Amino acid sequence: MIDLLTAVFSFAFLVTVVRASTPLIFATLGGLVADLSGALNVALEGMMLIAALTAVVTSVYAPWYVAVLAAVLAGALFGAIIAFFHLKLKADIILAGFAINILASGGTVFALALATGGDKGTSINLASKSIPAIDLSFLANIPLVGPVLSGVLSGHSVLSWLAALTVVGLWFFLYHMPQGLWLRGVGEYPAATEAAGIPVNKVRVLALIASGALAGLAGAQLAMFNYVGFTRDMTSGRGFIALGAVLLGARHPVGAMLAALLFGVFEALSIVMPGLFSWIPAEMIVSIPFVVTILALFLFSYRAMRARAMRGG
Amino acid sequence: MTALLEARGIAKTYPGGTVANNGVDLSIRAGEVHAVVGENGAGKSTLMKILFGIEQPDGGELLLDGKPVHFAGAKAAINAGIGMVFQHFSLVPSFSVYENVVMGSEPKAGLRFDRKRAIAEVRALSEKFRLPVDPLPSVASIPVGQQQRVEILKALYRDARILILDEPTAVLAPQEVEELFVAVRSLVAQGRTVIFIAHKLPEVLEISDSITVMRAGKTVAQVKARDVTEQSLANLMVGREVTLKVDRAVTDKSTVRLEVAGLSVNHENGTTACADIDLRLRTGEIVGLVGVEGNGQQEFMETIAGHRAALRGSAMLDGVDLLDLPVLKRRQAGLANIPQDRIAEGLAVGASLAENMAATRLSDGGFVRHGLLDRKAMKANAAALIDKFAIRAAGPDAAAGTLSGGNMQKVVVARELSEDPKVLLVSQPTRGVDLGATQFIWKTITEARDKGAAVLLSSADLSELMALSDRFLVFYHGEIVAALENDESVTPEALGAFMLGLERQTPEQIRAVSL
Amino acid sequence: SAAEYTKDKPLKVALVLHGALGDKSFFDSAAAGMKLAEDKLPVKVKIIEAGYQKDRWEPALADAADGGYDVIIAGTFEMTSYVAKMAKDYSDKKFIIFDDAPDYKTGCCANVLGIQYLTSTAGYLAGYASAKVSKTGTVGEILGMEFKTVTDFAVGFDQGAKAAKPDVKILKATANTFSDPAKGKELALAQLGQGADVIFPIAGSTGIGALQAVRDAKKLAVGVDSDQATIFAPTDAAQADVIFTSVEKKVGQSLYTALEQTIAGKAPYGTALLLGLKEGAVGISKNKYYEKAVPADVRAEIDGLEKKIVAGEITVNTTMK
Amino acid sequence: MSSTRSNMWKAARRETARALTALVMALLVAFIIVLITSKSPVETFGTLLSGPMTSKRTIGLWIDDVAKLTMTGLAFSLVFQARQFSMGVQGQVYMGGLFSALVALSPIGPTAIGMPAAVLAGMAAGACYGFIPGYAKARLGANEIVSSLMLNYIAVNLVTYLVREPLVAAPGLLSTANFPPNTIFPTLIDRTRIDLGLILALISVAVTWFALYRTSWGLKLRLVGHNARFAEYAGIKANFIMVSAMTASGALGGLLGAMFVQGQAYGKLLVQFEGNLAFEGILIAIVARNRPLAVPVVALFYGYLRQGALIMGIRTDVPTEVIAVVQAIIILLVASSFKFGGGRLLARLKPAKPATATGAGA
Ligand SMILES: Nc1ncnc2c1ncn2[C@@H]1O[C@H](COP(=O)(O)OP(=O)(O)OP(=O)(O)O)[C@@H](O)[C@H]1O
Ligand SMILES: Nc1ncnc2c1ncn2[C@@H]1O[C@H](COP(=O)(O)OP(=O)(O)OP(=O)(O)O)[C@@H](O)[C@H]1O
Ligand SMILES: [Mg+2]
Ligand SMILES: [Mg+2]
Repeated sequence: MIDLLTAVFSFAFLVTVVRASTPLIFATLGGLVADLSGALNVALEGMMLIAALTAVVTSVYAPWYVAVLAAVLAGALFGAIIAFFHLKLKADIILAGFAINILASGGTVFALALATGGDKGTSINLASKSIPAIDLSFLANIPLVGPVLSGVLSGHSVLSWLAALTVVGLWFFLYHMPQGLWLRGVGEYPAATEAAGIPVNKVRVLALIASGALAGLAGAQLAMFNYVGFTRDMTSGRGFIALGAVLLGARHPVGAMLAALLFGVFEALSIVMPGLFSWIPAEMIVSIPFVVTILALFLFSYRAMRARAMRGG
Repeated sequence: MTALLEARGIAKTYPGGTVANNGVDLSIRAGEVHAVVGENGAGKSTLMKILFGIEQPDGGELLLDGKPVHFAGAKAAINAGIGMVFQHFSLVPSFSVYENVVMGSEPKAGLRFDRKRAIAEVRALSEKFRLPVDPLPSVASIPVGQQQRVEILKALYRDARILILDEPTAVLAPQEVEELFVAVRSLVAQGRTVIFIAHKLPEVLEISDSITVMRAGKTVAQVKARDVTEQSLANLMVGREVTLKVDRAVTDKSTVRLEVAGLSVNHENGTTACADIDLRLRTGEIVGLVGVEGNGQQEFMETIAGHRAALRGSAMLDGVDLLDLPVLKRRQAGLANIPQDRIAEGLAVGASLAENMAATRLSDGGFVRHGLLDRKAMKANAAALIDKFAIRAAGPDAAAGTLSGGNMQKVVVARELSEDPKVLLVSQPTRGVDLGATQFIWKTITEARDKGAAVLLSSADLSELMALSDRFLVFYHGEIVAALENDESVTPEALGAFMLGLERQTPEQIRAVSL
Repeated sequence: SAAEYTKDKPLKVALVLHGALGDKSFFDSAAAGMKLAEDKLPVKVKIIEAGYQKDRWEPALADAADGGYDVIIAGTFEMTSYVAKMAKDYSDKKFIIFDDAPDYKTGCCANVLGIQYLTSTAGYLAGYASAKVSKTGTVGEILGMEFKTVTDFAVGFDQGAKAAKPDVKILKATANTFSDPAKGKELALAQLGQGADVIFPIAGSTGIGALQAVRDAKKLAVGVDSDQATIFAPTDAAQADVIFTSVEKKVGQSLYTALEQTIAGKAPYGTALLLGLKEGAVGISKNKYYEKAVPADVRAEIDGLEKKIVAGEITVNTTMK
Repeated sequence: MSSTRSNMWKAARRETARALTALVMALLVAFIIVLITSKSPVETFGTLLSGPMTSKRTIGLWIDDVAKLTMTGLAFSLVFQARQFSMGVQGQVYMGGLFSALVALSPIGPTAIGMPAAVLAGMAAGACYGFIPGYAKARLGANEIVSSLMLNYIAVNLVTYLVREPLVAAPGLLSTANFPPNTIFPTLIDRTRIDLGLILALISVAVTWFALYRTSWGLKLRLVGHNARFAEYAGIKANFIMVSAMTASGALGGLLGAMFVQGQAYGKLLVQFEGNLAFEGILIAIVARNRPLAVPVVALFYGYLRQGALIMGIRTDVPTEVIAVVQAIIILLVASSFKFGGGRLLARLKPAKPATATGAGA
């Protein structure tokens, strides 16, 4: 137990949590934007995968930030594709989303084989680049708080900082910018926004594109930081977890971030624990985030319910 | 003087084949209140949507200031100075009042939505046009009357020269109607033009300068308000004589059917909806619950019906406390309920008429045996009710959603009355319903009363209450503040004073009539 | 008989993979063996990728059996029962199952050749070398999933490590997936954080992530299945540098041999081969990275151990028997 | 009455025509992709179209797929009709497979009641697993989409652990021992995978249809699905109906689990045996518009395409992965002609608003 506590209350653990959470935060925010506009983006998983491959392949030929940009564009492109099929051709959004996921799982492997000259499993033949971590260890020189500051803030990916900024930015956008108001209005009651002269369909298209772009950032972090390179199906269900995190986070950017961090903490725990408790079956450790999500969901729902009952509704 | 806004030969056929407009002419003069009247489905709302750019006409032309215009969308119409308040409000419920008002044309400070300025502007606007409303609370939490003001403010905020109000009075209490009219007059005084749709002819005659009458997608007449009477206008609309008189037959009112004692109910947010309500309801009578919307009468009805939990109190129907029973048991005990919102509460629009008409009785032997549906019985029941209530529908298998609004309402009424209920709860039975249908529904309710049903009627329409009720109970802030027998001495003004809390009776006076 | 097969009339072989090419280890190794066979033997090979869906594997095998091939090859215990079933239905065809063997006692499989690998014997050597080169006395293992062909590497590795340093600390983690490199990297980072300076991932793509963590930390790693340093060398020298040896399971080589023997009519169908160090079917890579990282005296010790294992003087634990 | 019936046929014909048009377009796209990637495109395309018909065995695979796709499509249809968006069929399949395996491998297994007992155990386990998110939603208001997705992951991991450790046939394998032969579904056609599962699937179609359209429970369920507020108003216990619908759907999922492990394909429990088939039920259900009788028809077409694509991957030079691309495009194009389901899902996530006249019952 002491081992676990020392492991958990260490800066290394914090760094692991942040690293594991970053792709989830982006993906969750992506899910949130789509959800608020009134579309459930089940294609986050596939968009992340496509973006991850795009990032890796681009980074072979260009600086890392260009690769990140390419990943964002790839995500956005597939957001636009979903928007086209859903809004223009009136395809069911769930079906369209699943189609993108299927397309991504096969298409990335096919494209990878083209890019690597035949490798269908991994991109290790490609000299892909990584996203730099921001080193703030100089902060350690500050007296008293220095070491703590440096331990907490140093060593995170550029995109982790961007993720934090995105949460704040999205919050600002949604609650302090007119267009954020439009987006929420379109999702809640499209007829009202239409009557107010807001271009409903344009808002929806842009929301899906933004959703894809955010998933693109998630893919970039996954393939250029958490692991540098691409392997088939490397997103491993993170897109679906993000979908859960949207709802768990009460459809608010800060809530979404907290929900993603919750998953991150337990992912990090499942990393730390096998070293400490080798007798616990691996499957059980892997299941912890899911069990915790369910319990958290039940608890929150129960408390919301109690609160309603107390008021006598 | 040329017309400010003119429509010529407008035609519109909806996909699916409904011909909504078929050669409509309309000519609006600047600075007038112009009413458009017609039965349900005459095509009024469709015409307005075309004027506002959210439906595209198949034929005809629009002229603004004498120049042909084409509105590709609401934005274009808004820019041309047209504003519209829809029959079904278009407000985002969770947004605050000021957010709804400014949405789409927000004041900005840099990238930011300048909330301070928005609030200030909304306040100023609401003072200028005498449309009082607090900008801060969410739209979902304010009464309907205020929601409507928000809608009007929304149009005015966009600087509408021409304001279209589609059935604005259908949901308002008499005082609120008066307030609306004050606002409308102040608008006109400040140079705006108002197009006004309503089914209640006295209102139309009171507020408007000109009236266009539509029937079956066509303009049948344009008249000056001072040239017509209620009766002549009704004849123009319907093409036949209409009377809205109800006979108040003498019935046996000796037996107490429903006895409510000390009933208190809370809102979802914990505030009091109504407190310590006592009343007795007898066979063969209609008791009207009077009150401005949002004073607890609706919550009271919902609690009796079983859709809301009571804090305390009892409601005894023939010796059984309804409050202890689930909805189904209450229905079996003889309770029937015509809800205020037929589509949201009273029907499953995707299900067939047969299914809708059997839905409340799935636990008795009539339609279900050993858990299996008796589809023959269900269809026979539906066919009989369709016949008896003259419902216009393809048959028992037609989906309820394919019926017109008036016919949907009939389906609900037919089902609720088909079992000869002991107690009938009725909320807003004729909201948004045209003359003919109103006449029919009133007749149906009084027939149920004549057969011995005890009826609780809640309506925002004071004339409806006055036409039907034997007694009035006036709700104000969740309490009964007055109880009156319906005789010649009771005037709308007197009721209004109680409704607005300007006067109240003593507890003894109230108990003398309410029990 | 041998004369039957020529370049014009080759032995027709189908390799059915219950997955897809590109894993840089197991399947790729088998495919490399096929390539070699096509180059050197009168053999024509078709590689069928059945994908990762379990209920597709048997049909793919059946399709191959229907497809006019003489020899059908499949790998691992996941395919064994299907091969056994198919062998009964297609008794005129030959089947090779590598990395596992059917239960011959049931009398089912006279036309099936089983090839199993005692990877523990090579794992022993890698474990020994790892413990010796470790400065911290802590080494780590990352398993994809805990099943016997995976754990066989580990039991040998453990035994070898303990033989080198009885008090060596061995960290063990199971990723529960073979396809999540980010997770493999995290697991490796955690082990590095807990003091490990040599890490042995046995976990497919997950393991590739672990190798990357080792590369970034400039510690050491043991590759798996193929000589992974050589695979990385052309594109990622830094990665190759840290993979000081690999435990090789020479699937391709042994399949090549099996086909060669089949053509010569000498392959022992109806039996299972259990191939280890002795047969040269497994081993550790002794390349320039090995020579750089492992001191000469330790290399000599390892050569000695290898001889002893081959001679049966050291018994290596295994999960394969 | 006869007019509504003829309307029904007209609507059915219109929809079929639309789906078929989309299908033809999709095949055209598939052909173009094959043209680019294959050296012998015509042959390859021929394999896609005719693959499932090449032998008794491949027909068997196709029909076996149809049976399984039908089950998952039914399970999703049932909850979708009640307007619940539980995604839990996958978890139910695993729990069903697990408990059917536990019974099959227990002393009961070899007895005469072994097979039905194992099937029932699977159904019961699936039902329990469907009940959990339903109950949590009814009692706590917990969102069923999230809870059911999480339960899926837990079930998959649980089965993996149990199969790997306590239930494993021999150390190091990833499957249990073979079930006793009497618990394994007999084939209907020799040397194919077509087994008792097909009959169970067809019975499930009939039972589900009957339950939905001929029992009062079914009517209540559909009314709850159409308008939950109305159902409450009419005195229907919407919560009870919701939980029972999710439980019944869970039983179907559990039955599918039993069909997997007791069927000809496996005859034992193994890790990840379901191969992501369960989720394809969402597609089936949406295209079938949640109507039980349409489910097997959709499954028949979809299963054919799926099987053809797989065989194309096995037999031709088109890499397996390209097939995913073709499948995706087909789904997109077919979906473009169906404007249903997603809208309902969204409506469900938004504050309740009255629905307009959408799809009527079957
Ligand atoms: N949203 C809609 N979509 C398609 N058809 C509709 C829609 N609303 C109404 N209809 C069709 O248009 C017809 C006329 O409807 P409407 O409500 O205008 O009838 P009405 O003549 O006013 O009858 P009532 O007096 O009973 O209201 C209905 O029979 C209905 O089938
Ligand atoms: N979106 C729509 N799609 C199809 N039909 C429609 C649609 N909207 C209205 N209709 C039909 O067009 C006709 C005219 O409807 P409209 O709403 O203009 O009538 P209205 O005069 O405003 O009636 P009411 O007094 O009931 O509001 C009706 O038959 C109605 O059912
Ligand atoms: Mg109408
Ligand atoms: Mg109207």
